[in-house]
Amino acid sequence: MNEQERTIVERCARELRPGMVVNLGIGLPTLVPSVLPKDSGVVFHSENGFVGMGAPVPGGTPDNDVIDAGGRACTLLPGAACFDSSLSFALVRGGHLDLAVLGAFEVGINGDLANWIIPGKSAPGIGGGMELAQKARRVIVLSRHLDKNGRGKLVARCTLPLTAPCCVDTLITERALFRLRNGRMTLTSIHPDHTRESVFEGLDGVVDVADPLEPWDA
Amino acid sequence: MNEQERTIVERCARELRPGMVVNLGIGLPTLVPSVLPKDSGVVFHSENGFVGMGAPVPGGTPDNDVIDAGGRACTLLPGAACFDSSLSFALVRGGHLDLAVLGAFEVGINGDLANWIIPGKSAPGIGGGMELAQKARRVIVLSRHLDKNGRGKLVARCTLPLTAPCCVDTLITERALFRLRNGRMTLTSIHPDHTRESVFEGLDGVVDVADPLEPWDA
Amino acid sequence: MIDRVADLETVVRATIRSGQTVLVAGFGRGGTPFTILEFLAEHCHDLRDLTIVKNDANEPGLGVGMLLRRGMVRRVVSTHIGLNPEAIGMMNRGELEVEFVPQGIFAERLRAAGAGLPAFLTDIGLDTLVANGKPTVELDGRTLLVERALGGDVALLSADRADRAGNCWWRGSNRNMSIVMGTAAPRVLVEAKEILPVGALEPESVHLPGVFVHAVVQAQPRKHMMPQAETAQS
Amino acid sequence: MIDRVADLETVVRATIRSGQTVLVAGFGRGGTPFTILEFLAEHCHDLRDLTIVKNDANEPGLGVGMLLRRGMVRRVVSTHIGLNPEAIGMMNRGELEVEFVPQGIFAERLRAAGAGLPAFLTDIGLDTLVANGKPTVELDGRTLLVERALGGDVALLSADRADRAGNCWWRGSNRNMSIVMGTAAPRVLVEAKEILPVGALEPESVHLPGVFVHAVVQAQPRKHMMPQAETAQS
Repeated sequence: MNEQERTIVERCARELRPGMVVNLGIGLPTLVPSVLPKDSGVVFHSENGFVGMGAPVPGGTPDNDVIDAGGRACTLLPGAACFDSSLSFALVRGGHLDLAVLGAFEVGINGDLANWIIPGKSAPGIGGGMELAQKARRVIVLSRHLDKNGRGKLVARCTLPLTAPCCVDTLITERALFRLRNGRMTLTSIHPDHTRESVFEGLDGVVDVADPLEPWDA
Repeated sequence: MNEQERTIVERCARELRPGMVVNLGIGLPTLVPSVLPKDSGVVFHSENGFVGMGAPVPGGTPDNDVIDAGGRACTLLPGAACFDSSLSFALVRGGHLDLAVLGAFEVGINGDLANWIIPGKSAPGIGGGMELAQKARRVIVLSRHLDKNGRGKLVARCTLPLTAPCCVDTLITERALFRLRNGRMTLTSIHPDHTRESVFEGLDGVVDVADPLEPWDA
Repeated sequence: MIDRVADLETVVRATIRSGQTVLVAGFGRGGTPFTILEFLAEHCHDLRDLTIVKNDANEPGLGVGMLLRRGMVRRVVSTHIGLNPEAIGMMNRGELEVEFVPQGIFAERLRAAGAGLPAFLTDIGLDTLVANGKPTVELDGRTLLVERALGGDVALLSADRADRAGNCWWRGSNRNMSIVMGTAAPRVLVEAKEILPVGALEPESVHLPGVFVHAVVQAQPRKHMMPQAETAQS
Repeated sequence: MIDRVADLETVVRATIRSGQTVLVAGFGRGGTPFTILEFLAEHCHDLRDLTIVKNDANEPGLGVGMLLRRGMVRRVVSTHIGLNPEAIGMMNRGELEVEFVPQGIFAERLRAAGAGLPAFLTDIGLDTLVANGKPTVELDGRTLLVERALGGDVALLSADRADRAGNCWWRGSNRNMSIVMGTAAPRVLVEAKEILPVGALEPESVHLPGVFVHAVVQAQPRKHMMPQAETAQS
């Protein structure tokens, strides 16, 4: 985890509360538990079939009897429960998942999320992401502020096929935090190392700004 | 169990085979296991949530932790499995139930079954009967030959609201056995104590007769 | 894990309101939350216009039968109420609205609500009274009934074992409608015969994960069935 | 109870035919029936035109990856094949037809087949590529997608424990698609790491009842992943 990643992941951790049932997408989101206290009380759901996911297993392999949805061996905490895929997604679709923390290719200013397919380039499938994005009670997206071409991840309008429309509540990057307000992703907090100018760098749309902004560590 | 009931129930038992998954409706059908050998290999399904139903519990009450769908305390055989109602009816609707043995108010010559409601008289609900009748791979109806008004249970056309259309494969009474052949309930066997005349007593429709008839103990 | 063990009175009074739809687990007696229902009947009998969703109506003066006697229930959604002649009488006299649902469709509609599916298509009940008034869809050359999800405001369950995190386990045939109901309401109250420490249930043996459950209370031995004569109408 | 323990070779050869739709349990490695798949790849590689329904495509040369390499598979229905670049390559070259289904809808379509429901209605995937070509229904003012049941000719499962009556139990996250697949095919073959006498599994702990299962075979330790170069094309 580099410094930018740590900034994002630690800011995300502040959004979690004891008792919340949370699903973590592949990539940055899977790093969130590593910055939480052990007794955080947050319940992690793994869509392949359990709640109560604990720490990774040192030296564990994909042959472990407990793996997360990314195939990494992990432990179960006391109070964990295992189930089959149909109950696992009943939990998601039925509105029993408090929060999904996901990655993104693009987030639209209207809250659209594109994170599963780059036509002609990457199309390995959709996994459970569509249901997580559409049905978690709240969706937080974690992402570097700019993609490797210097283009902002927050875009006026998604150009890639959507995972789900208007589903993102919060976008956290290493530079800023955006929340959906009145149907638009609104800048609500800026990292202390950054300014409005550096936040707007690479963004192609008009982003509303909360007044006042919240402190980063709120 | 009186003599006529025993005749019906024993004839039904001859239709069962080891490994069959069988659901028994309330009334005469629940008496079938009592005339089977202990090692019959027939697997009884109880729609309230298990397979592998064993003998009734002497002195058991409806507070027992294992009850059949009629509320009687019963045992589980080795190899039994308990589940919830959704899996129980998945088993029924999904075609995994080899046989349902049911009671009837009326059986139509076309195989229609009416056994749940007598409008204006008895309407306590439908229970699981509709799914059992419609989705068991085979339905056997056990019934006294005549109702208490001397009217045959096999009728030209059901007058009561149907449980399911064209679902009955076999009707067993103390006088005769009828099987669905070419879409019509056909007399295929007569109990040794009876004759064609006594079988046709009280029947209001034209019933096809198999030629040759099968012996009762076939 | 959050400790979900709670006080019966506090949690019931804070949760259940007049006019709500209450999902009540149990097939006959097994799995019926008698402790919560007795508390409701004895201490919350000013509740009115409840819709009770239960496989059956228990027996006269027992379980939901107590709520019926107290006049707390406007409507019942059920599969069969044959063991409760009082309920049948109320239905026949027009004092109680009853919707009968085939048992597997009953379970499936509850499951659909818990699983976030607005409806499913089935051929169960086609060409019978059960199909009356239901929308139909043509699919692949077949006519199918549309069965809608059936959810509630609160679900009441009775588990044989629950841990303090809310994970539940049922013995024998007691599980019945508990899983589908336990997922089909935004508030789920469980009475447990045995309350265990967190970790006492093997993760693979949990029938209903605690994340679906909001409060666990200690089940009490059931009181005797009340004969009709002793029942004071409130 | 019928003894369902059978010989791997006999039961596999008697069950699986070219052109069939084969449901294969497992999420990645956990729950994947490697013993049966290895037997198929090594001894039945004249099978052709299989449709494989699996959450993923395993890894190159592993599990269903072996069947893909051998050219036994015409079509895959899956949620994500990212761990198998060979499968992605075959898809991109038009050698393999792939249908992607959102993971929960994948599970639900299998469950619908096992539960005798022709279809269900959902809003998952509305306004996305996933909705393309699917029928829609208007219900209560909403537009909903019709998702059809997805069944197979045979299902292949890998249980951690099975008794001789076919009752199955899974550890940790190995259960995944096993229950829905185990109900969604008229023939269900289970390889079990441990085969137990009848009665050794507590009735309340059975995850998949033996009445859904047709044969139980002994699972073998998995053979090592085959590097591409060593694979003889048959």
